[in-house]
Amino acid sequence: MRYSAFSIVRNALSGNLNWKPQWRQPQPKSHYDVIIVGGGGHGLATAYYLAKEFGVKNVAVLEKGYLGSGNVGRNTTIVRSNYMLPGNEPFYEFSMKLWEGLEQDLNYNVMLSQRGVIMLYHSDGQRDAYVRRGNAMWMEGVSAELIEREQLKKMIPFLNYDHARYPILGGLLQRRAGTARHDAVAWGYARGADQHGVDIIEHCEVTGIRRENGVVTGVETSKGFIGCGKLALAAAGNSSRVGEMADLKLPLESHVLQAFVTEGLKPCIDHVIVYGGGHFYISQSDKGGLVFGAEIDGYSSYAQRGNLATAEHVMEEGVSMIPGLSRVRVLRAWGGVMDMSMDGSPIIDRTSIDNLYLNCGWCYGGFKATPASGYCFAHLIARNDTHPVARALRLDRFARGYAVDEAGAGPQPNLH
Amino acid sequence: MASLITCPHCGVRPKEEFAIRGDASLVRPAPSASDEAWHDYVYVRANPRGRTVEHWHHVAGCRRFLVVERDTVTHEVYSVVDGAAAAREAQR
Amino acid sequence: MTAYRLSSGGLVDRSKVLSFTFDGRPLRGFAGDTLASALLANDQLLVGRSFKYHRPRGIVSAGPSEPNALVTLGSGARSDPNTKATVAELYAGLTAKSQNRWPSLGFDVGAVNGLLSPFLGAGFYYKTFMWPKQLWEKLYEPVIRRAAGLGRAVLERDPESYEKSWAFCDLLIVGGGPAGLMAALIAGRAGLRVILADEDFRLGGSLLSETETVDGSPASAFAERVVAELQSLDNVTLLSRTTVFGWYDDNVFGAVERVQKHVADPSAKLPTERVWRIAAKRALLATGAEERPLVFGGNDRPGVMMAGAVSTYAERYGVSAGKSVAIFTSGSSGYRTARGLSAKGVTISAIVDSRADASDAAPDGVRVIRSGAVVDTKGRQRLSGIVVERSGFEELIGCDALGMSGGWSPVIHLACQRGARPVWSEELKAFSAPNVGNGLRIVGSANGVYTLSGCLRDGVEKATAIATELGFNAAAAPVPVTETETETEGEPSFAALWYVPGARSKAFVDFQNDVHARDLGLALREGFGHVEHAKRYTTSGMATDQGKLSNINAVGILAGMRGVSPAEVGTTTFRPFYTPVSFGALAGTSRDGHATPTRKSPLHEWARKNGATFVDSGLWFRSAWFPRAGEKTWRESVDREVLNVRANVGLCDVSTLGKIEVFGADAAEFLNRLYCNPMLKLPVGKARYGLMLREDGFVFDDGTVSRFAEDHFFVTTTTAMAGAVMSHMDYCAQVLWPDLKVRFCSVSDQWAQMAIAGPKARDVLQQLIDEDISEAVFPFLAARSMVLRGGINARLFRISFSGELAFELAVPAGYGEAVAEQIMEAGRAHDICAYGVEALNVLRLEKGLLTHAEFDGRVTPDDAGLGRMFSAQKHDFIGKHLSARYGLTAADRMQLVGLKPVDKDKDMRAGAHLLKEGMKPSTLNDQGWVSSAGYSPVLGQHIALAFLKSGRERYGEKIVVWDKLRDHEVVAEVCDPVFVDPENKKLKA
Amino acid sequence: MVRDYNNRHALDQKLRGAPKPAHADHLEVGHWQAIATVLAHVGLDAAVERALSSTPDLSLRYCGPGEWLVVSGVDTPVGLMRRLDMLCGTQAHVVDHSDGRVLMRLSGPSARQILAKGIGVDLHPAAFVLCGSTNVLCGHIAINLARTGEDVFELIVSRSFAESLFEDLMTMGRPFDLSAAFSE
Repeated sequence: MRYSAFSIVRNALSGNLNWKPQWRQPQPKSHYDVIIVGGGGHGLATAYYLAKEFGVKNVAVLEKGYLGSGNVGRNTTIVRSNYMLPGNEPFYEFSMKLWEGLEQDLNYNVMLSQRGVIMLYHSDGQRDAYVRRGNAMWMEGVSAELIEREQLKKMIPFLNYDHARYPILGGLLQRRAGTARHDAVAWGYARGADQHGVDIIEHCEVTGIRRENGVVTGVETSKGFIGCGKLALAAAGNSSRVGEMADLKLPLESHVLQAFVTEGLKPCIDHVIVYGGGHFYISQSDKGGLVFGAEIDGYSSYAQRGNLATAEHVMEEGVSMIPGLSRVRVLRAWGGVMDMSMDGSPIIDRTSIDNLYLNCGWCYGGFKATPASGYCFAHLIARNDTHPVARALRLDRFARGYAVDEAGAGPQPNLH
Repeated sequence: MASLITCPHCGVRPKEEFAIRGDASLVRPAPSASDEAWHDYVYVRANPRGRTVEHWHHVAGCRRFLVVERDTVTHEVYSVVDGAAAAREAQR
Repeated sequence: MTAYRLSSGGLVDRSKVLSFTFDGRPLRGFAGDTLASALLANDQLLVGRSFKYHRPRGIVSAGPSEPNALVTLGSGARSDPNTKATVAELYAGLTAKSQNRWPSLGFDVGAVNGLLSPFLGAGFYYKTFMWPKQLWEKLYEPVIRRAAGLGRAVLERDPESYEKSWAFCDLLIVGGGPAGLMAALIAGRAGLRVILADEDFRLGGSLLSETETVDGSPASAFAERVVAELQSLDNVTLLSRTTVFGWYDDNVFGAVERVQKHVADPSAKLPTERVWRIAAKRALLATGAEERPLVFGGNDRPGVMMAGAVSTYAERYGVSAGKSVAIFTSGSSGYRTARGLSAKGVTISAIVDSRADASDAAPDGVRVIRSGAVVDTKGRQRLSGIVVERSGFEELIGCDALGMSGGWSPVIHLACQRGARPVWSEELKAFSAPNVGNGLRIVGSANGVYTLSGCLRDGVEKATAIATELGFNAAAAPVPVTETETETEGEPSFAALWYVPGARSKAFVDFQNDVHARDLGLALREGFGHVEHAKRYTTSGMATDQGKLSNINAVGILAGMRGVSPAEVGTTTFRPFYTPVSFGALAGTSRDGHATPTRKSPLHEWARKNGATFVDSGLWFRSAWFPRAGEKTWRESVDREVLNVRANVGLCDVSTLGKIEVFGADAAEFLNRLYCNPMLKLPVGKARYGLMLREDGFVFDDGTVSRFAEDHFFVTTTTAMAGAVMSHMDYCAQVLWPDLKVRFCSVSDQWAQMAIAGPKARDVLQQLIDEDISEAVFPFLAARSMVLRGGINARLFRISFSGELAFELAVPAGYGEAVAEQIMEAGRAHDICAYGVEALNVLRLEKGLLTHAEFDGRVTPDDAGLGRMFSAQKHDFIGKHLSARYGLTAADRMQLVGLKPVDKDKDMRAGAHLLKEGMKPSTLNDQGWVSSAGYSPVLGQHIALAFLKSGRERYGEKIVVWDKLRDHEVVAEVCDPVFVDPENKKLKA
Repeated sequence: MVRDYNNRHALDQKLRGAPKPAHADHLEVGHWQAIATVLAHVGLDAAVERALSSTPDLSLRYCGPGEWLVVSGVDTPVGLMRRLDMLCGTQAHVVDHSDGRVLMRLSGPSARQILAKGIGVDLHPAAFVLCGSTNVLCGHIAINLARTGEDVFELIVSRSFAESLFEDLMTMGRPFDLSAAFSE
């Protein structure tokens, strides 16, 4: 069923009783050309592009929980392409362009809201680093603006200009960046993939990877064995566990990142604002809640919940940046399990096993990457060839000495 | 664990007194070890779901690296021992 | 008038009248009222508008689960939007405003959404607003966005203060109702350190609205007696107005105390809120149970309330919700409300009981309609009657309030915040708490014990068990006696009724977010039948009340539609915060200038007296430059300082560098493994530049290493990395090489350190020192302890970060200021000047010396032109092995170069990228980037350090310095990064 | 040119001026004291501790395994170094910290309540005993805390953080009218 204003009116007149499920609930077939492990944003996007762009339609997505139950449903919904390193920027800009056409492509309103992401700087050194980044963006043809203090005051008057511990001197703005409605991204890709014939199988946990003669032949699941020609892993947060089933040793640690939402408020924060005196970032959703977060809790964890010390620290940074947040009440905190990689950048690659493909290591940046990750992963699976914008994101980059270390923090995952 | 750690030298302490370094099961290879051994040491992590050992540095306390044995799902802490003692044992 | 204050009764102080306003209307209440009870007493039934359809809404509950009665308290910078009137304690002068309405609460234009509701079903926005594409940004989204939210945040600076505190106890009791109070009493008497926290301003919980007597006195008087005894115990801390919002690992609880939210004239000494972090050996969850609303047509009309809330307003606040109150119940609780009201002379128009047969006693003369259902309500902005259906017949019953009761759910939120899922209990027809171990136990009605006597008993028993477990001696205590109720008879029974069939109008599940039963049907139809999907698709349970009232009904309805048990549907995840907590409370005092600590150099006062402008450098303040009269820009000052250092001499505070003493027989070996350059053979009395790598081969930090004795070294780090280097050394010494005999400690704070640089540095310094410090005796890289004239112990180093003849002098921190003053005096004849980090930066830039602007974590020693320091001969050091990887040694790596603009008048700025002349900008064509740039007053032009692909082979090449971000493009010549005195003649003078 | 050099206290700016009367809860800042760090040679922790604790007018503050701060109210910095060298110079490394550390003494009936606002350690006398000492975090600042009386605590902080800690303590003590002064 195609969605439109007319379909809404037509259905309303018939009591909204004729809407159909947005995706089917099929029983698994005995064999698929491609099985994707992980029914989150990346897995679903991969399935969608495989079917739509690369003509691979005999595809199943296996999800151990409900669809979208991983990080696609628990993030701060930020979409941006303001990276510095040449290994990253083309990839994220490719993603940004896909975002910009996603609603029409999917016939699903993911509520992309290009309200601009601004990253504040508080010292000359930080400004220089942002200038370097802004120019790297321009090199890739991505527009960026350096907003100086006086202009910033007019744009965002409620920042802590007068009493901040670290003076707010300006910011680097990407106007095309913004937010999207996270759940809708999962649902839209699911519906799109489903319409192209992809089987999305929820509550189907992969418990083993069967190999014969060094080649993957299928997966053991809670719903029995399912054969496949190619197996693609997109289970961020649990990549190490799924990889272990095929004896893959991965450069990952799982960490918990907390995010928060306040009570609903009338519109008051227009941009996505990122604090340079810490890691705090905040935006306001279309429902009115202020959505924010900061750094990971710091220890490796598979629990989707965070600790109070980190939460308090997040609030300290928030009030330091915007004093007027002080009386705003925080409604809910949640935790997502991140694949923190050793250089802070993701991995999209083949593996040492011929028909096993890997998509992992998204750190906290997975949501914005969803379209490009799906597209590039589908490209790799279908053609056995790395997409040009994902060339720097190979698994062997650590052994070869080509880490893509945006933070310059070195091989300690919790520093990225 | 996420809230309190019992430091063998200082007693029960809040999380914010510590900096977490990561996997404590790794042993630094000999200088002559293979490229692969070095790669695995620096870049590969077992990342277990369940019981793990992790280095917590008591930066605001005794400044000792502690080996915290804990569960990555329940966050239960099983033991906390001094890192140097553990390292000597591992090297043996 | 419908709702009104009863002529007597209640726990309000009728002698203390409090004036307040609602939407500007002056009203009066009593001390002991909540805003909600006072509004009801003033017959203000309509208090807000719902989120989506802007429907008129009234007070539903008498506590923190309130979905409707949200108001903005206060004004200006003291506004608190979305405050629940049901928990807001009334005080004199309180001002409340209704929300989400325009132009007024009575007439709200947004209510037109209600007419469009067939088109605005769950998730409608995902299906439309996509064409034409441009209109989403320009029209659709702005409209949706304008409709967002309820209250308005002013985002002004908060004039009030907040704080945090730790607390430790043997037993934390969450909730001061019958079970909690009894538990506190038993544990307190046994000598446990007890903390009792309750969100109400008055301890007692349900005892405060109880009609039963306890030990012969009214329940509220009993509560008062217990509280008085608890107050007399030193080992018991009572925290009223304190909500425990989260349960964290290791039995740590977060709680927020509203210290002064209820005070008309707050004291400046006290915080407005305080967050407690409570580490408890044991905890008891005594949070009670929540009554469930019934989902029937028109159930959101003002005047429809929870039956228990109707009781509470009558018993505790002396307010009747109406003149003629009807009850709709699926169990015995509704009868209890009816009996209580009736005893106070309130007319009960009917009891509608969904059950066919029940033995509950109705008050005399009250009509009971069994197997009945309310299917619609009448009235506009307040209830005037209900439509009751029974066996196919409809009847209109007049009433001005309706108490609804759909049974009870234990409040188990906290017990489920750490991953354990609630367990469906067929017996309780509710989700009950999972077993989460001994740390947190559930007591009273939170434990499914619904009688007063049962709760008292449960409190006594659990506290006794905990006391025994912890080794205390709990004296056997009798359970207080209740008058009429016995444990079995008083047990409320109810039928689970998730949805009342036959609704004639919208039957709301989530009041605040306007989710009605049909939305859940639509969600299921579209494949969103999983409880998490249904929540996310319909937004049920996502409002400010987090579905405290609605979630259970949503689960029940989904279960009914799917034909499964609620156990199979399960709940959504319980997460902090139990009720919303302000940013301010969680941030405490760490805000503004106190967001992080500040560090001050021992020379701070000296710099200040010399007119320094300070700049942040991590936690430190550093002197940036020292403006003199007549200098209009910072550049003028910095140029002067630089030229003066090159021509004469200057003094710069470098105390912020990290300083570490390293001792031990293996100290040399330790440092040799730590740095990539050799340290073993550093002679005593000498300093050496040291470069530290990370294990992945990239530069970590640099600094100097000086040897004072065979087994005693002194190491400096950069200011930025001082902490990280110290931690790295701890790691290496303890974890990597635990058998090395080495000990070290930071002495960063012990020494004031100053650089004295310039051709006349020695002449100045020699005046303070008896020992000969001539080139012959104290050459470049000499490092020794010595005593200043006047007896000050000092350390002197012949090191330079400027390329000039330079010393670094360290003295005990307290003497720093005096010594600096002395040097300035001694240097006056030599035209000494103070210089700051800006001049320091230009001086090092001219010499091609590096800072963390260059060492950005992705640079190898060779990239930085320091390849000679990488000692491949050494057996082992941190970073050696992985430095050999292809990517770290490839010929096309970016290498440090200098840049000079071809047109000498042009400037260059850090952050610019590099392009070959004539090449189009693209990521592929990117040749590098400028790490540092500035004006060299010595050369009279701008210079820069940059990283350029294969840069060292490209000296002489012209390159475009491309700063598109600032629309700035300059052609520069690539050159050696040392711009001044490349032969180091001045350094060794 | 021979000089008498003044030693400036880190809190000179904060506490200079006429002393105000001490309230019930009072923060007293030691104007001068000698403080040294003692680092026992590997394996000699116990021997060094024995040597140090046998000396009556030295106060020993535990920092970590084999590491203590030694406080003396009677020695000059140089004198303390000399004394410690004699006492345990062959078994430990001794580092002068007299200028690098600031000592503050918080006393009064609310001392525990004040400290609980910054310190995540149970300060109940049964848990943090008299004469106990340890490194802890106070707010965002690492300090050494010692209990020298039922309601008396001594805080030793790095010099550069002293102003910040002082301001924090005064804020924490505001509800109790905490006063502050240099000791006599």
